[in-house]
Amino acid sequence: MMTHTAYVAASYGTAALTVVALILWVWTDGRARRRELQALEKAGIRRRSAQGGEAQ
Amino acid sequence: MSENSLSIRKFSDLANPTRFLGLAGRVLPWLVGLTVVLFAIGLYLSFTTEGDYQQGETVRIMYVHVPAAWLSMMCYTVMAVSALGTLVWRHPLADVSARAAAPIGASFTFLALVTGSLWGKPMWGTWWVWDARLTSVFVLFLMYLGLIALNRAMDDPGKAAKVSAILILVGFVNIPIIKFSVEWWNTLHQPASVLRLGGSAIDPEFLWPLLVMAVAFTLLFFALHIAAMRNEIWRRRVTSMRRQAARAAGREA
Amino acid sequence: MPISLLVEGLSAKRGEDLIFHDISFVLTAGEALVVTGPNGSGKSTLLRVLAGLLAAQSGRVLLDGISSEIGHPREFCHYLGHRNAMKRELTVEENLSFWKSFMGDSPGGAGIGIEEAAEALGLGGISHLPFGYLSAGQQRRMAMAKLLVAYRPIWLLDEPTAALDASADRLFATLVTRHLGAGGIVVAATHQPLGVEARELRMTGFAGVAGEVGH
Amino acid sequence: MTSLFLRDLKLAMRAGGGALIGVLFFMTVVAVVPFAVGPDLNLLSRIGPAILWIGALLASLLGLDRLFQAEREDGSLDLMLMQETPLVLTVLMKCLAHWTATGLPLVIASPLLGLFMNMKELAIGATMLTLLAGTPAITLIGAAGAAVAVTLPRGGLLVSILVLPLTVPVLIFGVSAAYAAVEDPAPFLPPFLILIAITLFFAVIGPLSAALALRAASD
Repeated sequence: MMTHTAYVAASYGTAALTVVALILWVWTDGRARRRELQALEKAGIRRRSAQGGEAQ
Repeated sequence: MSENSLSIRKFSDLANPTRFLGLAGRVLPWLVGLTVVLFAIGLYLSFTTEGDYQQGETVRIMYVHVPAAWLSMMCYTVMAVSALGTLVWRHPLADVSARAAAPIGASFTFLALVTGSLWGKPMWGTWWVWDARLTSVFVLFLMYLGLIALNRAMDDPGKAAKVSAILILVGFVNIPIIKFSVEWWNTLHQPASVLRLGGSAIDPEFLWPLLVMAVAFTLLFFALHIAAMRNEIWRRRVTSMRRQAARAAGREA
Repeated sequence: MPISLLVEGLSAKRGEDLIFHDISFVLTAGEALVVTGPNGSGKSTLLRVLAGLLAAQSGRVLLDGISSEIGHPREFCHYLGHRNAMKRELTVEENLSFWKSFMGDSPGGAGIGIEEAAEALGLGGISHLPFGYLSAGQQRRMAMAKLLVAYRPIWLLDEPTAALDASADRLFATLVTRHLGAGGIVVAATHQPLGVEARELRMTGFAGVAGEVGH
Repeated sequence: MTSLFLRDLKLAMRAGGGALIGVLFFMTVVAVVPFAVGPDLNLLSRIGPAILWIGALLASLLGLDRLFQAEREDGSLDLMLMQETPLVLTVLMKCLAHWTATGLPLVIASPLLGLFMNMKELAIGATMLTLLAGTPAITLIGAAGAAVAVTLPRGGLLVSILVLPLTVPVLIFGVSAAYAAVEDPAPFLPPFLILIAITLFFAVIGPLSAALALRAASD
């Protein structure tokens, strides 16, 4: 039964690893995109639809 | 009738990406909080309940394996519905949803395969058998990866949307056929597998942690999916703003 | 010591056809040569022979006034062909910095920074964009920025201004003038006037007939 | 030179790059085999190393035709031909980048597929090791084929046809080393060392002949 615990630990470990990797990916991706948007806005580029939305 | 039109209006309300971003910003913290709480409860339950007298400790693998396997299929269903949304209703977010779901679905399918094989080794003495169920999950995994590769291969999201929607639907129609033929293929060569866990009805002892973990994983999927959709919308905005910047630079010069 | 480009009795074949025959000229530092002539007269072929991309049938290309030992004159040349030699998937900045470090500088000069080069072609501030996002004219101008980021004394330009509008044309002419002023050599094949004081080599397009050097 | 390596890696990773496709092809090819030969685990574990090697061989030929063709189409090849840095080095660098983007993932994915083929742990390790030593040889000798076919509009299939016969020695010694690790009487080291020698040999003649072919094809 000792080795069985190892299998359990391994499967929970991979599960945790996969989920954490997934969360990290989504999170860093989101942060990078937000930063790009901010950089573009700082450069004075606005989306045309956003300009239209504000005019309403 | 009026109820119907109301629901249609809500549906098209969601179609506005800006509104979706606002909604996502409000919903996500709650979703994340709920997911964390459920995972805490689920993990507590799955480690405190007793092991099965036949399978011993390894039964605990079930609490991650079954939800992951369930999500691998649900995610594909979500993608298929999104593909319908792209092709039939031309819903602008449908394609975003399908695109964002593919990597998440692939991850959960991978998780289901790995935990399944970690469960199989002590139970059956081998990491992998070409059993009907396992094989179809593996085929599903390959389909996810193919869709991701297809999405990556095309840089114009508008064009990629329709093509990958078609592929998703073809895959969805094909899944039952694959499953059926794989089952038929395997039983042809090898007596029906005895390696199914469904032999005995699930004891409530195991049912509770399993249910909680399943709900927790499902919520995790939705949280990730919404966040990934948000990223995808941002990514498209960045792209369109960059193109605009290139045009603007041309005008100035 | 100022460098000079010596071309002696150059002739080239494409397949079995003799494209041009016995072309000779000498360009010293600060001189430009404009190669003109109808389509198919061998302008591009001449440039590719000069760039060492095509083997000459006879004759030779020499560099004079270079102190260091060199393998082939092409190592001192920039070649701007019809194609831009830039990757659509990479940003302009990634493209240019790759060529800058891959090509390096010829002795006797140094390339300028990437943003500076983009600025010089009137496209400052958009080098973070993927190259594929730019319009054809912008892409052409960014390809020209390659000429600036890595120093080469000799520029071989094949239809450099084909996709450019009038203002970009003038911009490019000033760059060429500046390069000549710094002791460089330019050979350009073109239909349009380059806007630069230059000698002219008219290719007749008649297989076997030599071009004449005018002024 | 490192800038060329990094640029090619970036290109492979970016949208439309071929980094993912190779592994995917590898997995699909290997996964299809059991459907053809049947789910007999003993049989699968016996033919496993060979199947992995064939899958890896086919997958590393994939996308090889674009190695120089993409450079030629946008004019980059002209500039590479003109530089002071020897063309052989440039070709070698491109091969290394190509292998890192497409060959290395195959090596990393191979243990997973080994499990699917019901291979023993030792067999999996040996196959992975031989793949690590042998797949660079495929890329390196493939570069010569890619350079020969660079001017052809539909060179893709032709490259595979040209290169496959040349990779026969790699396949022979790769597979025999992998089997030697499992089956007792045969020693593992001799075929493995020959495999490494072949890779080193190809690392010389591959880029050399590719550079010659590129110069000759330039027009």
